[in-house]
Amino acid sequence: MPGLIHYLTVSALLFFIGMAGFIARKNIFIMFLSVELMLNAINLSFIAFSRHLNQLDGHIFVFFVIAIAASEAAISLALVILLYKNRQTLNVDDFNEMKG
Amino acid sequence: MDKLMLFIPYLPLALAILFGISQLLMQVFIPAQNRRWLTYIALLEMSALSLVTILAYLSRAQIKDMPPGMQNVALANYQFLDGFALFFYLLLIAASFVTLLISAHYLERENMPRGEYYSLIFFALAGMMVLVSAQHLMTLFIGLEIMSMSTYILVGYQRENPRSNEAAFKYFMLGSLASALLLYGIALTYGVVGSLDMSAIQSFYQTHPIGPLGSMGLILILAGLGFKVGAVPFHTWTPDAYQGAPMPITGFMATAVKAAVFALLIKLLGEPFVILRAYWVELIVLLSALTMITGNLLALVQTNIKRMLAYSSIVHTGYLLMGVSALSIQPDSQIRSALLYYLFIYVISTLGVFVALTHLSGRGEKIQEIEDFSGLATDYPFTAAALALFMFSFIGVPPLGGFFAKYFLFSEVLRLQDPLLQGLAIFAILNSILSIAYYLRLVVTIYFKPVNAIWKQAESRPVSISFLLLVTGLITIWTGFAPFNLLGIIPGLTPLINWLQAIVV
Amino acid sequence: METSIYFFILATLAVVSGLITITRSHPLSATLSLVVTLIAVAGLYALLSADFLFVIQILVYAGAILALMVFVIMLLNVSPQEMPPEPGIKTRVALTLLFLSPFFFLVERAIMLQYRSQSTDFLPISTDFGTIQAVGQLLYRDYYFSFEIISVLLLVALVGVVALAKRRA
Amino acid sequence: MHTEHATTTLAISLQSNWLLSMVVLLPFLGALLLGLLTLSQVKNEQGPSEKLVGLLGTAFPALAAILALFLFAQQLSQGELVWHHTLASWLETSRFSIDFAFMMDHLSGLMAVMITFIGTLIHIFSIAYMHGDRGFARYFTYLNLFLGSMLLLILSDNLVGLFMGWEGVGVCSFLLIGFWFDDPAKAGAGTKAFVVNRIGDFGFILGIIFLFWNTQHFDYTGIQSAIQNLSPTQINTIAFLLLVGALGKSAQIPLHVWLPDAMAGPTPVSALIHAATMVTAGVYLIARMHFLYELSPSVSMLIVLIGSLTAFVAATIALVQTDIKKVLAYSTVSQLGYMFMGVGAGAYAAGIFHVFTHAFFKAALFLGAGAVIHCLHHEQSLLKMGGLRKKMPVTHAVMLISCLAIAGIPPLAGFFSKDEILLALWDKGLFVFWTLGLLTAGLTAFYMFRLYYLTFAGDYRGESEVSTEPFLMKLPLGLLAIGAALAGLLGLPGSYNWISGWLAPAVGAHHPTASPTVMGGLMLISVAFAGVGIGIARSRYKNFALPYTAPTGPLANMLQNKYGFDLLYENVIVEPLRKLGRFGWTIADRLLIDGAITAGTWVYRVLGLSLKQLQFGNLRAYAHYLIFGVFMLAYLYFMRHMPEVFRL
Amino acid sequence: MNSYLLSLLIFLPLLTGAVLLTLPRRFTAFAKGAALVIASLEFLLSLWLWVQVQPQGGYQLVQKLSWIPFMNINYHVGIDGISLFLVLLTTLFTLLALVYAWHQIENNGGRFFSLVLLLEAGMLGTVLALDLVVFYLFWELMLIPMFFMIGIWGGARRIPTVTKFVIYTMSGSLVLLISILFLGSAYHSQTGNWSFDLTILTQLQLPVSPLVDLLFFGFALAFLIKLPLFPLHTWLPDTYTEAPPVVTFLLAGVMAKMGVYGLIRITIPLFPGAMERWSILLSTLAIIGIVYGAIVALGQIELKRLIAYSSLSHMSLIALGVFNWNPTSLEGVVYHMLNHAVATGALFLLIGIVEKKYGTTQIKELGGVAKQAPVFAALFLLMSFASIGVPGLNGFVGEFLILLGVASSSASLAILAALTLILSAAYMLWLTQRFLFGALNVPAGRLLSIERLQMASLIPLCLLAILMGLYTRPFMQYIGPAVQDVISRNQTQLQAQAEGDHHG
Repeated sequence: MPGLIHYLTVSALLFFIGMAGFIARKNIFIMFLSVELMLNAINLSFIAFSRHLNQLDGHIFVFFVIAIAASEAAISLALVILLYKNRQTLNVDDFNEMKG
Repeated sequence: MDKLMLFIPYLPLALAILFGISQLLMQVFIPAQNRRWLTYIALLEMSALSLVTILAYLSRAQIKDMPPGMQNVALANYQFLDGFALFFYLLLIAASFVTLLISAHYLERENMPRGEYYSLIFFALAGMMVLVSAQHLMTLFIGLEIMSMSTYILVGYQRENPRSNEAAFKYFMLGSLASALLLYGIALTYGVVGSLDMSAIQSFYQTHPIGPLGSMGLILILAGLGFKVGAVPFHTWTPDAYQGAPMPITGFMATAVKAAVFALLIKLLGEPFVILRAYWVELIVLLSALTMITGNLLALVQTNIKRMLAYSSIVHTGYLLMGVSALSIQPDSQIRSALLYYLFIYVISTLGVFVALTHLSGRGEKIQEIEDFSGLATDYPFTAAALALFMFSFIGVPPLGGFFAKYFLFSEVLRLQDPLLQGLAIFAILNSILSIAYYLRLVVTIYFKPVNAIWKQAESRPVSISFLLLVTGLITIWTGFAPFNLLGIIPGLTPLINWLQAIVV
Repeated sequence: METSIYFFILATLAVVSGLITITRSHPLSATLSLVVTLIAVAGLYALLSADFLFVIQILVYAGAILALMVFVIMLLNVSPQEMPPEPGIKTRVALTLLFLSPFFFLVERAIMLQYRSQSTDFLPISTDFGTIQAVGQLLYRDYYFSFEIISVLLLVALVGVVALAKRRA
Repeated sequence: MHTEHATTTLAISLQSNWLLSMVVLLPFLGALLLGLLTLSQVKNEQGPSEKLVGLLGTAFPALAAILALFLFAQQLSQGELVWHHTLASWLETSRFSIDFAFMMDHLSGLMAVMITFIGTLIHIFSIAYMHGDRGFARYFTYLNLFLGSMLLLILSDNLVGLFMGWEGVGVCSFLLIGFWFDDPAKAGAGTKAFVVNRIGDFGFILGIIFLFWNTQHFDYTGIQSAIQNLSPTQINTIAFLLLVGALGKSAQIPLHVWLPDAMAGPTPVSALIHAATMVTAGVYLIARMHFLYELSPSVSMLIVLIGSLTAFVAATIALVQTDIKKVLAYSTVSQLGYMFMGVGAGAYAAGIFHVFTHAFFKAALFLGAGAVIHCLHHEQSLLKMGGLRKKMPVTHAVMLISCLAIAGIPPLAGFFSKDEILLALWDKGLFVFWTLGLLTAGLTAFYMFRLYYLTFAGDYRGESEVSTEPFLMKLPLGLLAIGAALAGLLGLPGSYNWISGWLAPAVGAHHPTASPTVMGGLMLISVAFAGVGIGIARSRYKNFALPYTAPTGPLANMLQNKYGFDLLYENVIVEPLRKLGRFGWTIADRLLIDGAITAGTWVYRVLGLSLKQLQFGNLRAYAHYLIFGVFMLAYLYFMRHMPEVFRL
Repeated sequence: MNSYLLSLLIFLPLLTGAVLLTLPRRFTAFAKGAALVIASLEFLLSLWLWVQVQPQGGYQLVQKLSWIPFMNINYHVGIDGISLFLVLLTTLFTLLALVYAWHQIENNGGRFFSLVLLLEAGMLGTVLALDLVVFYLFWELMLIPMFFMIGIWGGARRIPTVTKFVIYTMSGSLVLLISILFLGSAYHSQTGNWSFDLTILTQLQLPVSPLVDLLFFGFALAFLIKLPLFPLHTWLPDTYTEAPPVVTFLLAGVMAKMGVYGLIRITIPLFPGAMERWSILLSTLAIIGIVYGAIVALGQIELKRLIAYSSLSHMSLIALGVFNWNPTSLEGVVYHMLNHAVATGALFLLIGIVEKKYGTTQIKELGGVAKQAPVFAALFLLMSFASIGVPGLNGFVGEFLILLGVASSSASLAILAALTLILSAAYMLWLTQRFLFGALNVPAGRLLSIERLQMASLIPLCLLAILMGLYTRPFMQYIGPAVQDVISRNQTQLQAQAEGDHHG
């Protein structure tokens, strides 16, 4: 029987895959997707804990996190449109006008 | 009637949201040539908000009189009863008010739309209120997100300005990453404790040791919040976002946002996690030390005033973190009031600086290099004096507020007689010595260097700017001469509150 | 036993498609493989008796949010030439994963140690665990406040999108 | 009988002891008045009227002289009388207090009379000498100030007062040497004099300070009563430190270098300050502190050694000088050496006696030289003089008497006092030094008569017209010549020695043990030496004619170079110090201290700049930092609190 | 028993200065006049204070008001025989500075005058404060007007100079601040209460530990920088050279004394034990300062820099007196502070005239000034003599007492310190030789003359130099008992500490 540890491990794996995507990729879009991946990993943890603790609060949290993820997605998409319109690029490395 | 009373603690928050929506609606319904009214209404609303906040605070006695069951309902997940919250509410409202006022000037100059801007400030304020008052980590996280989202958008509000885009983008992306880390920390904490209620966490850790998973949760939460306050090494977004954001928003981030997150940090480490002090104190000390020194080193080599102020705000974060590291269970500890006092002075002085800069930077914020401010004092004596005053306050020259802010903070930190904190305090003082260099450089540039030609075509100073400079300046001086104890309540307001109470009851 | 197999399949699916997500050069294929991950995770939710969230995950997340993303990608219509040149994506991702592995290891060890002395097998639960009814009850009783303010967050997102992307007069 | 005597003394001192303070104050008052006068007329090209200034400037010293004489006369008639007056409190601290208090015993009485008397004469002389100078009033201000300081030095009843006078005369000396300050060399001579004196004062003040901490007293009586309790080391140290002071003021080797240069001042100043009074202060100090030196034979020996060396060395240098004042200057140094030999040998009275006689004949010599210079319109070179006997008969007579006196020809003043000193050396068995003294006496006779013949004999070798000396010059010259001739009679050898008896209460009695035969023999020898010296001078310079060929050879070179003292000091001490000051600070301040600070700020900047490189604007980099930061935090945390996480 | 006299003295210039500062430029004449009136009032007030204060030990005219109750910080001021003369010095010098600056400062004089008043308030507060926080407050208040005065009215290299000056001084101040807090927290841990009152903290028993020694240096650093002690002195020559002469006059005359005062009033009473342990090191540094300053002064080719280094030498002598800490040396120190102020201050004022009239202060471009300006030369010479300690002038009294005091604790130190006699004479007289004497050599067409107002500011100093050299009683009768009192309290504490250690 898979127990809490297994779920948490999967969750951690997904989290770090998301993190890796975030820092390894130059494509803004894929960075957004990586954040979504991380949030999902966290959700999995919440639900696993919820099952482990036998209380539903975790589910509520996941519910909230999905809402937060949705609004983040909205903003991020708006930003992508804005950036692409202004700069015609999706390469994160191109955004380095300000530094120091 | 009684049931209505239940609503009272939420009143400021509800109104903030309502006012935000009202601005949105008015944006639609008020014709373009009358949009100036939006500003007046927004200011009026902000003033009303502060009044309501005070009134709500005053009626706390009634809530306390209610039967326990109802009280629980009234206070679930949310606490707005103590002076701590009142202080932050008023401080945040004040910061928002100032931001609004200078934004009005700024938006007009830069020819930017008002409606969404004002409503986003209100929403950000609402988020901060949640942040300050939340009793539940999830609520808190939502508040944090509301605040952050609003700020991201405000940073990128100058859509045509590539810097503004870039700033918003960087801030947002890193913010999402940090939010994810923070949320992971919250999740782990939930798994260990079984609840995200702060009192539950507190009582859990009073009886249980912190396990490895709980530790990881704590670390991730600290890192997430460290990002929001701009602690090194999570500070990297700060200078870029500060530089790219519209000037009033830079001020808003440096003051309100920072204060709100510190409120949260003080609350988290002071209440639910205070029992784990031995575990987190070293981390905070490390962050604090790193933050101070890095901020200082980088502030020195800046030529752009916004970036310099960004790093300066990082340095102040370091000092504040030092204060946070002294949070303890000692009953007579006044570290909270010292922290609050420091935040208060810092916010007021910083606001003053940004008021002046908003005015001086000129159309399109063309004037951003420190050297551009050469000889400002000759033609703008008042603004120059105010800027010098704030710089001296940052350095900690008495009798300005900044001095006593440092004084109380350091004295409380030292009082614990903890060698680690003593060492940190010494390190902090050495850092403030380093910081003299760049604060002084601005004053020297303003006063002693030959006059820059741009100041000759002097633009008249709006009344609002003069008023705000005067007020912030006077507060900075006043707090130096008559520093007050902020524990529990703002004692400076005590007589006023007593009087109001007499009227209300 | 059955659960174990499902778990194994779903977990593998989630991780693999997650890896695929972050190694695709075109956002569209990445998004599609993310959908796979999300569905796999939804499956894991189901294994954990989170019925309501299983539905939400598929409907809202995999359905709505990602559909929106695909929509935006199509809208921008970025040609592959305009994509950032990223030679050797896989190598870089692999190296990054290697770079992150100590951190992962730390988290993993923390999890292991935390549950070293206690059983992590799931205990039986009541039948209504995770149902819409149970979740809804809790949501409106204990978390009504959070539920209220999350609407503000969505409103902010809405305003934000307007402020950032709307055409200005 | 004794009680009665004491009562009368007391009565008299109660009545008129304030006059003692007046002696000191009068010249100061004069200086103040003249000073204000000078300042008030500073805009006036002519300055204040010479008559008024001359009158005022001379009146105060004269009055002081009369008062001093009056008090001294009382002493003469009263025997044991010691005048004492406390003028005012100067410094009261929690541990001690120091007063402006004056004491006139036999020693200081004699000195005071001599100083005021000679001082007045020189004032008179100066009226004529300084006639027409722009700084006439300023000159008299300084001169009065000097006299006041000198009297303060002599009459103070404590060492601090003495020191104040001591430094005061130093300042006046500085001002007067550099009186004609337009000439950089003259201004430089003043500086040199003061600084070299300060080296002496350095020792002196330390001596005073150590003496105070060991005896708790500044006043002579107090010190004398407590001196017995000191250890020999303490005594020797203090005696040595005070000696350093005396060496500076009295221009003894190695601090003698300033005096020849001091001749840059007006000649009457050289007469008064650098011959008759100030430079003898060192001798006075040692005589005053005789009770200390009596306890310190080794330092006393040192004094004799230094004195005899100085006497001999200076006399040899004087042999080759061609400037009339330089000859006299080296002669002064040499004579001061004699005085040191005397006090070093324990013959304090003899030392003071020589001070006394020397004051007369040397003042007469200097004033005579001054008259010559004046009449030759500031020509000082001996080579351009000659044949003045007829043109300046009075000066010639005075100079002749004085030269004979200094050469030690009986019965003139110098003979007796010098003889006393030589006798004391003989008496002590210091034959080496006695020989040196004797040689010096011969040399003195030689160079003095060289001067005499070059000035007065032969034909006039100068170009300018020779004017005659005015009356105001002749008067003091005459009076001093009388002194030079007769002052020696106060100290006839053997039991007729009045001055020795007179000074005994103040400096202790010293009775030579040598038999009259020996004394007679010694006198004969010294007169013979003097005679030989005069004879050689006469043979060589009686009919001197140009051109003058300077003596050559290593010895002469050494003498021309004054044994290289000046060169040595200049090259080994002064220049290196200046160079050090000039460049040392750039190394210490700029390079080391500021350099360290600058390096610090540089490190600070470089660190900042390198951190700035890390902040290069790239989002992914920022994300890396963030994650790495979290990881490090976690790592440190677990290492510290839960290391078991790392154990597999 | 509260007396408002001292507060009046402090706050009168503070408030008027602040108000005058805000006046627009067209009120310049009014501001200058008002400042002068206030400064005169202050001086009269301080003269009255001289009458009021009794010649005895302990603080008088004390005022104590609660200021920040929860930290137990009180507004606590008082005066004794030591601070009395620093008050007099401050008020007199402020007045003289304003008189002197009347025509000297041409650009924006109103601001300058108000800043001088603020500076006066800062200095008076520093001298009179008996609470460490109040002290610190005024200590820093001194710096700000100074900063602006040098920065705005200073010479060509004023910006780097003023930056150096402020960073030096503020570094010391901040270290002082943390030390005050450390001490306060030590007191808190011993008693459970806060206190920053000097009179209370001096009774605190501190153990013998490296930490306490560190704290001692923390308390000393700010003062040693202000003093300055070698090797913390490098700000001094630059600042003295670049600042306008009247500011240098205040800086060298009064502000430098605050460092000495801080040591006497605060550092040593708080840490008598540590002072004893470290006096050798500090004395050595002072000796180096004496000799080094003098030798470097000898090599200077610029007037102000020369006097600046001479000031270093003199201040080091004063510091030596402090470090040797006995009644005689301390009396000498207090007296010599006044002497040094008078002499060095007057010299800087005189050099200010040179700078203004000749437009140069390079020694090689000047010479034979006495020929052209005899009165100037007389004053310069008088002050030079005062500065090198010629008896009959004030400098001697202090130097003598300090040497005397130092000798009572260490003969070798006294011998080294007495070198100042020789060296000071050397550099000062060599200066006069080159500058005043010799052939006339001044910039063509320039004439040196002292204006009436400048003369008015110089005359009192000259009179003081002579008066203080001859008639010491009006000063000494106050200084003596105060010094006795300070020393005896120190002694008591040392004994208590020794007993404490014995028992421990």
